[in-house]
Amino acid sequence: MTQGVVAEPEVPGKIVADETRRAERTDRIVGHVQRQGALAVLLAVVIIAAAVFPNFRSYANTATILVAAAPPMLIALGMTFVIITGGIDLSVGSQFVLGGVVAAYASRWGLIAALLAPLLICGAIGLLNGVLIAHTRMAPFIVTLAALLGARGLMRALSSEGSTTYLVRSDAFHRLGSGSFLRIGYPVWLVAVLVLIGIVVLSRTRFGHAVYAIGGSEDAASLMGVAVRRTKVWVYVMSGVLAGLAGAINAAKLGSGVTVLGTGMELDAIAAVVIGGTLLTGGAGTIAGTIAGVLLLGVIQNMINQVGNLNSSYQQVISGAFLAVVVVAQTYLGKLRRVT
Amino acid sequence: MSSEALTARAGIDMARVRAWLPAYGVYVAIVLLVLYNIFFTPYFLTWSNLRIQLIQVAPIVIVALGMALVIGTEGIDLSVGSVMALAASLIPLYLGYGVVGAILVSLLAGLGVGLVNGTLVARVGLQPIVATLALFVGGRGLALVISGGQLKDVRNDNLIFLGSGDLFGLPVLVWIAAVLVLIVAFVVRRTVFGRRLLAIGGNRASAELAGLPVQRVLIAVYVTCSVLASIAGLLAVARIQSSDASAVGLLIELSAITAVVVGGTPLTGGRVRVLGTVAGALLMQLVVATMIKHNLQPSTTEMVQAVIILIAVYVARERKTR
Amino acid sequence: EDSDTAADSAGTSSAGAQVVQSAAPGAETCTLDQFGGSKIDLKTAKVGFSQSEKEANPFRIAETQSIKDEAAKLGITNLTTTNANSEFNKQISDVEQMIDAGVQLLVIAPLNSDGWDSVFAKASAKKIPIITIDRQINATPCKDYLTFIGSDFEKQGQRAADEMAKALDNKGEVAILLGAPGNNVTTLRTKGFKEEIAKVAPDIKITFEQTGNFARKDGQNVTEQLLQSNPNINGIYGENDEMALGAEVALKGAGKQPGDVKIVSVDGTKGAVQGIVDGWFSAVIESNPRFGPLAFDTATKFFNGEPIPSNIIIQDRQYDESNAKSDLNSAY
Amino acid sequence: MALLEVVNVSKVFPGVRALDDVSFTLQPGEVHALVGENGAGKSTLIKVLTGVYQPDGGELRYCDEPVSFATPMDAQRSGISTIYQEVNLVPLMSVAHNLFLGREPRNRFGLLDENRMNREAAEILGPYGVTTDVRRQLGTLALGAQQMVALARAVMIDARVVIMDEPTSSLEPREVETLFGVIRDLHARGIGIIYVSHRLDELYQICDAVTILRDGRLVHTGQLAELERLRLVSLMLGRDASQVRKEGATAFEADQHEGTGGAPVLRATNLRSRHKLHDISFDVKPGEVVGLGGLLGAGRSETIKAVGGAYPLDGGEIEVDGRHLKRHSTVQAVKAGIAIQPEDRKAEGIVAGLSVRENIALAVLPRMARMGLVSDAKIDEIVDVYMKRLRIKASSPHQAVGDLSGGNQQKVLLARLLATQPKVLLLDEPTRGIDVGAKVEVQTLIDELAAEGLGVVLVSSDAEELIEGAHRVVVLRDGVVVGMLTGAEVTTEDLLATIAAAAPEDKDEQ
Ligand SMILES: Nc1ncnc2c1ncn2[C@@H]1O[C@H](COP(=O)(O)OP(=O)(O)OP(=O)(O)O)[C@@H](O)[C@H]1O
Ligand SMILES: Nc1ncnc2c1ncn2[C@@H]1O[C@H](COP(=O)(O)OP(=O)(O)OP(=O)(O)O)[C@@H](O)[C@H]1O
Ligand SMILES: [Mg+2]
Ligand SMILES: [Mg+2]
Repeated sequence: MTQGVVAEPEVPGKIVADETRRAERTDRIVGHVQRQGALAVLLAVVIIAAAVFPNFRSYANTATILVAAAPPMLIALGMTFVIITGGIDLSVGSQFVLGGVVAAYASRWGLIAALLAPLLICGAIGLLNGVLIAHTRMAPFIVTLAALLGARGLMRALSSEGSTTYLVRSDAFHRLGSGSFLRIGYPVWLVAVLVLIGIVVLSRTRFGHAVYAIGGSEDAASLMGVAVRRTKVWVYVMSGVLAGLAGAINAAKLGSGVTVLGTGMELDAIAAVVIGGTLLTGGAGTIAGTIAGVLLLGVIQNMINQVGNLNSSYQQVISGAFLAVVVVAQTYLGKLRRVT
Repeated sequence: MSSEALTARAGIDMARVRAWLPAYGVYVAIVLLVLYNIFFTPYFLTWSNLRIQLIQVAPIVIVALGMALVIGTEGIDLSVGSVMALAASLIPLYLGYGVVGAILVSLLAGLGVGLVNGTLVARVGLQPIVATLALFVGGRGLALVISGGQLKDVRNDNLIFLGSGDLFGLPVLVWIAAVLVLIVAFVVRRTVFGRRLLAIGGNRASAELAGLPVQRVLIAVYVTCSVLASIAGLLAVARIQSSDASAVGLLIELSAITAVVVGGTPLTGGRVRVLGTVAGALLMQLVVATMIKHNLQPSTTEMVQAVIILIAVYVARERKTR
Repeated sequence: EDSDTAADSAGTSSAGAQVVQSAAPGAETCTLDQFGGSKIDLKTAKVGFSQSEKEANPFRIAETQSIKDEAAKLGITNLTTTNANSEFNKQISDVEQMIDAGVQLLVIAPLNSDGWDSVFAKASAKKIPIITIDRQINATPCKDYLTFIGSDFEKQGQRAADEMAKALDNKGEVAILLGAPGNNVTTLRTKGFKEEIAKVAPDIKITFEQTGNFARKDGQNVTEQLLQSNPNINGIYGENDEMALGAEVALKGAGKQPGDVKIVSVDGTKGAVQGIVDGWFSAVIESNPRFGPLAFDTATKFFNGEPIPSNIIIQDRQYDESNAKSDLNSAY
Repeated sequence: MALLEVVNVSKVFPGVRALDDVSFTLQPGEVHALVGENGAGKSTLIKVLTGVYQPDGGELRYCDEPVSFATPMDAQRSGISTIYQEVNLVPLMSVAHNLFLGREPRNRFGLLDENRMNREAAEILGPYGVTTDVRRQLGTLALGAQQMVALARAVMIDARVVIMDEPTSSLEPREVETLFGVIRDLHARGIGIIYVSHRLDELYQICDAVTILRDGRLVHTGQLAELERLRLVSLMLGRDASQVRKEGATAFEADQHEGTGGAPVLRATNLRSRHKLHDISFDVKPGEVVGLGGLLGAGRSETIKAVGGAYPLDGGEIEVDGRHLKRHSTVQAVKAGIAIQPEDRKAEGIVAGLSVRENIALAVLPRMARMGLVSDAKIDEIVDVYMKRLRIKASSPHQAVGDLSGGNQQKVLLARLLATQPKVLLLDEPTRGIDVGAKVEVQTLIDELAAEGLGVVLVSSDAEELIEGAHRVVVLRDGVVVGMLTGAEVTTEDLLATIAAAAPEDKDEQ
């Protein structure tokens, strides 16, 4: 690596000495708080829930929350990558259902087929999304909105307008969804592994940094030689594949390719990612935050159920209010950082 | 004439078509679809059929108008469907005080939601999609709480007239939508508010430095959007002659956004095409109507819609020289 | 002015209580011993009820209310209810969470017939009896779940077909307003109707089938389109009352008179029965949502050691010109 | 042997022929100046050279081989490295990540070696005078430092050609020296350099050859030493040498160093903002141009924005014409008669998607309207006035501002400020990145406006501009007023002395 051996400037002083070290330190501390904001809120909510609802504390309940959070977690993982590039993927909910139906159908040919088929089909939809977005510069919102319709149509076409529910025929595949290790379901372990890989990819590979750079400034990234299009295409493929996988795991757990699923899942995933501190405008965000976001939504739901007897309408009102409070809190933490 | 001149002229024509398509592609698509229907759909070319299509598209157009304004500021409003439900749920409660009273109350509800959305976006600084997501979830819940979760029949003749009456040979609903379209088009083109809205969508930082009341304009835009949605909500009640908080406006945010974008308004803000939005809504309505008339399965309808959205947006996309 | 609210009559009045069809002799039964559970006292027991869809239409309102009312009547203090808001995955985790929280009896109104494997695994480990109401679950009774209480949806479709055939004198063109796609109710009510029509009135042609998503608004929209493209339609079969009521509004809007197009629908809500009185509807097949008494009665018997049939099919009434006026109050 | 060559290249944008049959040759080890007015096509030529744009005609040759670059990456891989006109880095990423983006050091598992990257980044940046924590977000650095990072990044790779599009427009004199050190070193190693700048002094200091573009056409190419300054300017502007009297220096009237009397039109007292501004006070009298001097990062932009209501204050007072501003907001400031021209034209100034007309009328819409309804006639009137007065070159008032050249964008922005009929003008780097001709016009305009009785606050990194343009200069350092030059003190020597006197040691603890 050549680093032009350069003449020392005449005055070897600091050119960028504009801020005191103290200011930098506060900056970093507040930055930490902000980045961990979702985690902090999650902890607070968990502590409150554990104090108020005795049932909440049980190992079984925790395991149930985690298993239920597994598919949303996979979807939100892909969504995190997409949103960091400054994009959005509305098609994940449909792809999730499609993935489940395809997996259940393909399970007649065994475990491998049941896993591969949804990944391939949803990967292909992701590829289509990515190519359209990266190469024709159509807005991600609208491309993936079309994909939402398309994937749902495809799912309905495959299941005679949704009326046929394919049952899972492979025991191995079924176990993947229903088995457990240390009393915690396999899906949770699988998700844990994928999340770890995701974290490494995002923070420790060139691809991950390209993702951040594109979201930070697409033009700059392209001028700096980042393969913008290729990276974008991959990000949408990943999102599709993860949504398909989430669908497959869900099908394995349920034992069938249920067709009446997935409405609104994309919005939940987006909410989780944003609560986790990722900017919808792209360029910044973490997977750890997303995990906290998904769990937060899961815990809120669990708390509402613990109350019991709550009319479904009130449940929605509370979810909405909670969402607003969490996001506003997040934003104020973020502002604190900018002003300091 | 030399062949060079010929190709030059063809080149210019292509360039012109290319510049023209994004703005008018959606109208071409409507014409094509209408032509198809005239030849292949029985009873398409009748007044009563056209009437039905206009009536059905009216609520989407009204919601899409507000959505177009919000999108013009580089925002998005997911809560419109919930606002419709909220407005709808209030109508039967206040119908006892007369139609006007009930309508006012439901418009007030829209105003309230708009204020919340606008404040979250403009003052708190939330990203629009998240700010409105909260009311998307909670708003419908609130509507259900208000209505006790029940569908209520509405038997008020004045209100029903709004939904199914005629005025000078056109449905009242269509008149209302048309008037709102004209007002919004006028506001965008001719008023200080409209120009400011576009500037904020184009570059918020510079609008702020130029001394524009950015927060006030943004709040006003979200309020307008919500109030338009509540108008759509109360018209929906008038039309189905019952108030059903669980069904009114379900998924309309996606239809509205689709109409706006298919109509050529970019999601990046700074531009609003009002007539394009109307055309976009009409196009999607015709697509669905065509599918229903030919008795096609929902799966087919959905896939065809997807393809049409993609084509429309592909044609209308911003082309940068490169 | 509003119509009177449904809540007055829902569940509370004894009018319209569910009646069990006489079981076929030799049908399968299940006892506490067979199931392997232990006897508990319902009054002090923890009971969970999982509702599938929002309480936003008369059927769901009456159903949840009936469960709550009956529990209150029996003095069951420890009832937990959840609502999945039509999200299947949420219903699964709702039920799993109730199991974790230690419920001893589960009443479930399932959103979907398949996909309950993980719930059964959890419930059977703890020997928690599950009573599914209104929709059947595809699994083994007395093992995965205790029993099913509900209507025969296919039969409802058949009865609607019979009524339609009667109303049309066995000939004409009929449109179906389908329920939400992918829903078993939709599938069965469609199947029953089509097969029966083909059998009893082959001259009736089904020329149009579009989904109205069980919603009044969609029923209206679709019917409006239908009236434009198929002006010769003679009958409309609504797979629930809501869509049929939407169709009624559409017919009025198109300037039709009551009886020009015959409407037959399934559910038995007040609005639809009123429709018969007004002459727009020809017949309404009931689908009775008042599951509370029967469900808890079954549970009591079960814990007392009595044999429980594995399929408890209720008798659905039907409304037509002859009884609409008099029975209007027993509609929900 | 030529290193890089373009032969008869053309590039057409809708409505503009940005490059018309331009040829250009770069020799190894040559520093080649590329000059021309705003909109002459310099940036476009560079973008054609580096694969951002595909030429509509002509040929590109690299090391005597015909080439075509599909993307900037292709060009980079072949050894053509570029610093684009606008700092093109990713503000949200760390300094080190920006430096290494796309070529990060990896460990044996193929994962990024963050520690090594940070260490190397610090080493590489040292010689450029950037001594900040390399883990800091790039966006929090001053523009000059960002430019240095971009420079370091461009030189880091094994480049054979380095292209710099106005690298010094946001640099301090000291930083410019550092840059020249780097250029001389590259020159010695036989690397070809294309250097775009509007600052003629710099060109004569370090460039060997020169190519002049005008309106997308090549007007001259040759050795720079053989070309007198006056001749160069006249070629650039396409005007007679006799017409071009002033050489490089500013267009300000030189003898204006005595202050004007009267009550201050703007008075800022004890402006405070955490970490940035500490008790800043100054005033401006009608007809006076007050300069804000200081190094990059001294807080000049913040001061200006704070006065304009666009930067949060923890304390302090602002008075316009003796009237105290009650609420601290841009709306109030504009109402009171303050107009602010931000430093970053693209991000905070123009609304690129709107037309020239809309941009000019933007801040005064209520005055152009009756009962909320805009009157096009009234708008056309003022647009016409200001387009003429500022000599804005646009194909029509309806052209999108984003398609204009930098100088004209700046003029549109000034027109918008003037349309509000302000009492005080706050100008942050008003001549940054605009060509000699436009610069002269803008400077003359500032003089005229002051003469008309406006109070002007002028921020400029160009010492000459500050000295000649301002009646008084307030010198800032680290957000503190460290000196005030008035009357005869307003000289370059005094300015530098004041800046230097406030050495860092003097005031470490606040
Ligand atoms: N993407 C584009 N679309 C349309 N016109 C453009 C585009 N880029 C540049 N132009 C036009 O091409 C001409 C040349 O622009 P260019 O940016 O090359 O000028 P320049 O010499 O770099 O000017 P400056 O000194 O202001 O940077 C200008 O008239 C400009 O308006
Ligand atoms: N957009 C920004 N976001 C965060 N910090 C900023 C931003 N702009 C400037 N700063 C910080 O504020 C400090 C002062 O800014 P700036 O360099 O603009 O001051 P200045 O004295 O006006 O210099 P100049 O105008 O000559 O560039 C810089 O060191 C930088 O760290
Ligand atoms: Mg340039
Ligand atoms: Mg500055």
